[in-house]
Amino acid sequence: MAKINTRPSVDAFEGGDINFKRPSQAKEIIRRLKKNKGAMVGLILLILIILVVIFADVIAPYDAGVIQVAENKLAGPGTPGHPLGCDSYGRDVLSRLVHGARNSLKVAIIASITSCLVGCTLGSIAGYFGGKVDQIIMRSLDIFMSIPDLLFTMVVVAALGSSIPVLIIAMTLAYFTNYVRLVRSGVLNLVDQEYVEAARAGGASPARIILSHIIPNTLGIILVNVTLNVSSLVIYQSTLSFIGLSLPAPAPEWGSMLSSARVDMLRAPTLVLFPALAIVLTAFSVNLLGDGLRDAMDPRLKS
Amino acid sequence: GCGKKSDGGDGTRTLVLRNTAGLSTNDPHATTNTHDYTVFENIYEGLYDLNEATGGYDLRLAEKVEANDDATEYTVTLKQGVKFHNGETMTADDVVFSYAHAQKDAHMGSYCRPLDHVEKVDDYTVKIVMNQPFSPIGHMLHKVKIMSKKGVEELGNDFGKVPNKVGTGPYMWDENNYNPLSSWSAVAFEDYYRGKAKIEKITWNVIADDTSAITALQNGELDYMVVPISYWEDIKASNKFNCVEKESNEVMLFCINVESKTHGELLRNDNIRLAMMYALDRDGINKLVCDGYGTPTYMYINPNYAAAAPAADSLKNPIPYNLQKAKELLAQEGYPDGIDIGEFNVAAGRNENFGVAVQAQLEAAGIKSTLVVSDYNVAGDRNVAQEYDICIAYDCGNYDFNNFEQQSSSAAIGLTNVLFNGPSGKFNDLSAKFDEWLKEGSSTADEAKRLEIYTEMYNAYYDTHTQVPLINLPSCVAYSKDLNAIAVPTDYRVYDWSWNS
Amino acid sequence: MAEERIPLIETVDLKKYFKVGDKSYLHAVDGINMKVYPGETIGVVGESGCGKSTLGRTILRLIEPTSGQILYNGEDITKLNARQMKRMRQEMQIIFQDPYASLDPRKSVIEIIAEYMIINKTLPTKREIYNRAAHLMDVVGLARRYATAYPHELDGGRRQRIGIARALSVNPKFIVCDEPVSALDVSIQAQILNLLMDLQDEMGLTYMFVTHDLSVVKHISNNIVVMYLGQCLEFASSDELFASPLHPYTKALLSAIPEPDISMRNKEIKVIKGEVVSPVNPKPGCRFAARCEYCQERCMQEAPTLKEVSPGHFVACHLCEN
Amino acid sequence: MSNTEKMLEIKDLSVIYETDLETVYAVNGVTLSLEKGATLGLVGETGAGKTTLALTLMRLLPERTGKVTSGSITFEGENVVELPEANMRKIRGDKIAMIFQDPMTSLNPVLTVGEQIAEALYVHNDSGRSKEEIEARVDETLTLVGIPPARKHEYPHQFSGGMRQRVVIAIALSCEPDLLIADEPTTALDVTIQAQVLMMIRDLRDRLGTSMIMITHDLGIVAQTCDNVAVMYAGEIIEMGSAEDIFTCPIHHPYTDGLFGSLPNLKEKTDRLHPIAGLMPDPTNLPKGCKFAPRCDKCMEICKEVPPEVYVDGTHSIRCHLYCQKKED
Amino acid sequence: MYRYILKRLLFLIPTVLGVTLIIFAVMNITPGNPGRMILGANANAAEVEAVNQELGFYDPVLVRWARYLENVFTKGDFGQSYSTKLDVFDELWPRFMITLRLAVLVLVLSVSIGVPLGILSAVKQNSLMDTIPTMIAFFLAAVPSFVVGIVLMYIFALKLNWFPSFGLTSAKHYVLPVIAATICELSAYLRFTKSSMLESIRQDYVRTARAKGVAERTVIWKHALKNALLPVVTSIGMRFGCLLAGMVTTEKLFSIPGVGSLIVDSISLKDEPMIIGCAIMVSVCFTLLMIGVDLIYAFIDPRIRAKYSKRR
Ligand SMILES: Nc1ncnc2c1ncn2[C@@H]1O[C@H](COP(=O)(O)OP(=O)(O)OP(=O)(O)O)[C@@H](O)[C@H]1O
Ligand SMILES: Nc1ncnc2c1ncn2[C@@H]1O[C@H](COP(=O)(O)OP(=O)(O)OP(=O)(O)O)[C@@H](O)[C@H]1O
Ligand SMILES: [Mg+2]
Ligand SMILES: [Mg+2]
Repeated sequence: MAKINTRPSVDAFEGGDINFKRPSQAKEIIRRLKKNKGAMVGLILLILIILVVIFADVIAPYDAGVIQVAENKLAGPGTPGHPLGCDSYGRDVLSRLVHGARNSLKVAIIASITSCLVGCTLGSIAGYFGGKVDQIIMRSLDIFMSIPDLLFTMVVVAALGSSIPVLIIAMTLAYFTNYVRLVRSGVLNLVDQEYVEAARAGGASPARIILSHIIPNTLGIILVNVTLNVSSLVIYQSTLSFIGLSLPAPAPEWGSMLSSARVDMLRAPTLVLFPALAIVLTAFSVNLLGDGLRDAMDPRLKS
Repeated sequence: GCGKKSDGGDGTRTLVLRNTAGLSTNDPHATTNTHDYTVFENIYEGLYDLNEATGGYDLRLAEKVEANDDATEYTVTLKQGVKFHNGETMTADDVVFSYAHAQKDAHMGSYCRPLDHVEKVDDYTVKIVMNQPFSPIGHMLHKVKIMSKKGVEELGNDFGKVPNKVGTGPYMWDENNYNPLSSWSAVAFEDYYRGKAKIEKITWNVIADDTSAITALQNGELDYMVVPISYWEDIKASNKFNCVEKESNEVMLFCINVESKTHGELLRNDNIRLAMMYALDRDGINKLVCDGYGTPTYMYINPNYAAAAPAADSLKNPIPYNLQKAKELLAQEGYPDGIDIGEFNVAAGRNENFGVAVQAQLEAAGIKSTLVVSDYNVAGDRNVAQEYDICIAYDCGNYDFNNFEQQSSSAAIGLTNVLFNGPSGKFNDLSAKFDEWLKEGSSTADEAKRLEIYTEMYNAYYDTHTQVPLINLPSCVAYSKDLNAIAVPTDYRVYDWSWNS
Repeated sequence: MAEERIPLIETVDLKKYFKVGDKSYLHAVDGINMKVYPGETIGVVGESGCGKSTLGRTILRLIEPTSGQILYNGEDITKLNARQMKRMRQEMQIIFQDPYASLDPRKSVIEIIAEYMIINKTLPTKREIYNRAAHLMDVVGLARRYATAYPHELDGGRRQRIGIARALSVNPKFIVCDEPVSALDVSIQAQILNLLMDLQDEMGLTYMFVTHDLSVVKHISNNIVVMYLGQCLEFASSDELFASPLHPYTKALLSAIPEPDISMRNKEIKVIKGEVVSPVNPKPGCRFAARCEYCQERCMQEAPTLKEVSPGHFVACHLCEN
Repeated sequence: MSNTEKMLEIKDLSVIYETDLETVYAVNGVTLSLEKGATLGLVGETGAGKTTLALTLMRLLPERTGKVTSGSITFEGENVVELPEANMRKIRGDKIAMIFQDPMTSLNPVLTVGEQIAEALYVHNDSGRSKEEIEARVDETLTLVGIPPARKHEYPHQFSGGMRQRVVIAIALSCEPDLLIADEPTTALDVTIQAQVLMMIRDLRDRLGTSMIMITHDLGIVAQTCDNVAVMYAGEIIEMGSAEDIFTCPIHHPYTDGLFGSLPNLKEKTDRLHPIAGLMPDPTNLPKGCKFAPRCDKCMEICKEVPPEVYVDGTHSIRCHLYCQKKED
Repeated sequence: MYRYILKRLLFLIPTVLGVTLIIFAVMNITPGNPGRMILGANANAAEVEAVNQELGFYDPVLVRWARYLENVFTKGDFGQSYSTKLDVFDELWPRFMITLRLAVLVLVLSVSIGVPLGILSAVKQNSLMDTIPTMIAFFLAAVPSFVVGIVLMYIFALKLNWFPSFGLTSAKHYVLPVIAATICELSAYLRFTKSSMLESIRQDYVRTARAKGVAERTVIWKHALKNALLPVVTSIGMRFGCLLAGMVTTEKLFSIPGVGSLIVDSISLKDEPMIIGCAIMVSVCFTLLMIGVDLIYAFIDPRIRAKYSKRR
């Protein structure tokens, strides 16, 4: 129903000068988000994690790759100078966790964004132009989708060797299909909307329609998906590590820390615990935030 | 399903063993995988048998082996009264057939390369004709298994895929439980010519993952297991098992590629290689990777395992760990701030662990490198193709220095796989000399002479600082207290084992 | 009726078929001939799905016609290329039915109103464009404090005013109003109708007013087209049509309106039996035949054409021909 | 109209919607009554609270947000507001039935039409009818609303809008309810179909003697079908009376006047309409005096401060200071 | 309908073409060395080279692709594994059956627990019955499945010795791997069902049902659920397809010889025929599953049934 919010008066532009300041619609979403306890917990955790990533060099007591001393092998948590202990190479676990956050999140976030970009581009092309273009894109996508994500990623990593760019490419290839479908159906919905027709009635070009009407209106759901994808990619990456396809040995990365600590599980359970916690905590908080975002964008879900 | 569970003492208890992977075939000539051979050694037999516990070979299906003067023809008298599992009696025909069969298959064929052919002399005598004198012939006689000609031919194309009865070993495949992917059994062969085995039945379960294997061992689901070092303390402490730890014949090697396309110039600098030698702290590596159970070594073959190998003190200039000296050498060559020597190629798994440790030690001296980890086979191929700057190589199964000849053509890095006669010509002369030494060594029947040649070769080789031994890996075996086993790292012979009564 | 006046818009045998399935065509608009004179309003009435919106959109070439001509001031706009069409779009505009769906929810009011001007570079600077947008808000009676509000914060009536302001922003001569008031409450509807009529008086606009509400169409139109299944059944001036409807469908339509007058309570309602039949591959003959109580043999075979039965009053019915 | 027994009495009913963000005052102190066999027309603008009132009668308000804050609803001697859910379920569909506004969404797409009609019969099968009898009743109901019974095995998507609305009506009528609430039953339909459906509802009501509440915003429909009319504005009934009172009596609430002024007249040519200025007040923040005061052209000082009393003249009642004051004078 | 199924089945052909081409293309970036794999580590370079030549390994990708397809479509021959030299299909099939059995168990369990829990938390939204399962599901969704497996193994196999830690030889053996894989699947179903159910509960027809006096239970199970199931069915199809290749970690951890571990092994060995065989197998399965999902769709939803039967 009509709910009239009074905006800061713009009557000022009577005289000719327009103070064209656009109040963000995001405000409303943020307001709803703030009411969601889970999402706020997720957000705070995430901010903390991101701070850790940014200030990794300051926080981490040691350089991640270098062996401290053989004597420190498997030092337990609480050892002086090594609050979380050392791993089987005598490396400081805290430092590796903190540096590992960088690799883990970098890959997850970038892959999430690139898959979104690739998917959105293809999806909006397919949706807006329809016809043959749509057919070709969607049929190839069907084929793409029939190869399970994990299998595809493994083949790509095996073929190109494991490195951060390759992981990003592989994960992008595994995840972009979701976006194509998502964006395409969004676009198909929107193309029939009267406001798109209105824009055409005003003489707008297809590019303008896609960029200024369609993309902004699918942005919400895309954003939610990008967020949630970050968490699945963190987990996905750890799965790859587990089967030996993630970053090569000395590079700190949560998944590979976890899987390499597994052989020491009986002697030093905390070695498994900490990276596992890091993964779970990150994925958990991203999920909380993503879910909260979705609720905030679709208030119907709440009542 | 599984065999019956223990009631101890009466010998009907099934022995449960771990295999790290499924059987890829049961044709003993169609594979060289260790995990297949471990099983086969209990089912098939060759003319010789390897004695892993003491080193050297025992006669098995051969009664007597005599070489001619130039060691190109061996006359083998066969044991009589040996029965195949299918009831047939072993004769010279079967031996001729088996060698021909082995030669045909590329896997076993590589062990038989100097072999020309085997011919029947009479029913119980064959003549092995070689193309050249070949000192490691013992290994060939051990590796090539004798199979029933009739049995193999009857199975036709199915041979290798279904349980067969073509072996002579103390155990035969159990037709009731044969799932090569997950679990299979063998039962004692009643008519075994050395007498029926004391343990009635063996079941192998495929447990790829170490943690689940340890769990199974702890739960009594396994009777015998080679324990990964990281679990060793726990297993020992549990007091539930007989624990045997000893040196194995597996050695870890560190290699430098002087013919590297990218960093060759740097690596051809003798002082830089020497600096790397000084940077290697074998004790530290041992502690980090082997929990101190390994043995730091400069020997290419563990003398304790090999029947004929240079003694441990035969190396003239072993280079000890000296970080200071390493740094000095670098500075002397104009790199006081360190250098980058490129890619450090390692295979995933254990080699990778060594890689991590070595990389860090080199880095401590200012020598930076980038680890490139790939699958075992891929890494092997890269090594063969010389696509690396430095690498970790792994060598096992050398029971005789004689095997060098074989290793030289193997994909796993052996002595000569470090390219010598490359375009840079750095060690071309030595390389040529090497071939001579090897040829001479392998065709010399006189063992003392051979040892002398090898010792010389070995010192010359070490002094190039292109491939150096680091650690002799430990072998830790735990087995049930009910079991009388002879603990060996790989090729156990269950025939010699028994249950405690 | 049409002496020497030139119609602003004229459609000649305009057709729009949608392809549905492999061989089927949906005859949404099927041969409409229509003239709209400057400053007048033509009302288009008909049941849901009879092709009213499609007609409006086809005239603006928002949908490409299947065949036929659309003449704007005598110029056939179906032949124009994209650039010429962009210019033409400033002459012809549209106001949509659904004030919720026709406004981009991510754009503020003033951005929506200014969009056409930005696209067409109607004015040289952004500031002038926004000033004119603000002025248009005054014109349609939207308080300026809503300039930076978002459509979802406003009620239907205000939103419809935004749509009107947007249409006006390029100074069109001709506006298609596609049921602009049917989603609104009566009191708001009346406000908007008043506004539209005032604007017409002031600016000399020409409307094509699409609706299914007969009382509204009578109130606002000079001439009325009664559409049924893509075809025009009757065309007459508004007064004439309401005073003496000829086509059985028009008659039934008029009698079906519930009037807010209890004295009419027991009046005879001519309920048309059945429902609108599918416009996909229609059968030959009169489109209304299946529901017509006077249907004859001939109606089933031969499609009646639109004939002038009295001056300015056209009917497509075999019964009315003599 | 012969029987003046009251079947439904609503007293001082108030309903709010409470969400995390705001409280909507949807119905504010409504008092109403309905005689047996009579039809009450409930008119008002969007958001006036018509649907809320109907849902309250059915006790179908959204569980967590919708709350009855005061008042009572007496239906056949029982207070619906306090009735246990189980008893309420017996009344729903059997004694009180409802026709919903949107025929497109109010039918379950995955059940056949026949199943959906039969469901209510099975639920309220007190007389122990057999399966065959129920099916027969379904056929009967379908015939009643003019759909060939053979089509009962079809799914809603196979029906047109008008037919779907008939199905919705058939569902409501299947148990022969005492009270039928029709919430804008024809808004989604075309004029010709609307006429068909309205005729049908009228016929059925007369034939079955059902009492009815007809919710609509179309005064035409009210005029054609209702005995009594209540005009709702911002959750209040601002004017109520018999159809004659509303359509012929000269005095009205200014809002009702405004409604009539907004309608284009079919008979005479009017140049301008005379609508009410402005909009309905924000239901989360209602004015404290008369709720219509901000839009009223006859607004007095008192209107802004004091909620008006009800002026009663026979069956006609108006909630407006204009008339209350006159009466006092 | 039959025409439609046939059409979808025919689409299997381009699918197989596309899948193989993609895999060939990717594998071609850094090809392995089949000769070496076939002959083993001890063969010499010349022999290896000869085998590679014979296999046509140095031909361009497209040539190799065409040859492969020719063999597949004319002879039904999917090639021989480089590493085991067995027919790809012979080696694949038993492993596929193992994975399939496991996957079906996981599916049945996770659907039969996850979906009802999802419904419950949608129906009891915002109560404890909702918050607790939702929060647990949320948490579990953040845990990699192999971590769950490790924890289960540690507790139930190592510490408590209730269940064996490897293999699939008896019913007991299934317990841990199935639970480990189920836990992660389950939380996905829970979340998905919940949101789908919430959507469907809001619909007008649910209100219509309530207005008929239908008991709440019937409203949920008969009216809301059937509609809510549609998207859930799709996700079941999709997830099951992915499960076939996606139980790698569980299979590795519990030493189960399934397709997942076969894929990993073949990939690390660059056993091209095997990888492609697996890919084809899984993709065909996936496509068949999606056809199945569409059929179930048509079964549940008459609107879609109508669409298919009309499309002639
Ligand atoms: N893009 C399209 N593709 C296929 N069919 C269409 C399309 N647009 C409209 N139609 C069909 O064309 C016919 C006419 O539609 P149109 O929207 O013009 O009707 P209308 O008279 O405006 O109806 P309403 O009163 O419901 O707005 C309808 O049957 C409709 O289903
Ligand atoms: N579930 C809900 N939660 C919050 N507010 C609601 C809810 N349902 C209705 N409202 C609000 O309650 C008020 C009355 O709504 P109601 O639906 O009863 O109006 P109505 O008179 O039926 O309108 P219409 O003619 O549009 O159907 C409106 O302001 C509406 O926004
Ligand atoms: Mg329309
Ligand atoms: Mg309503």
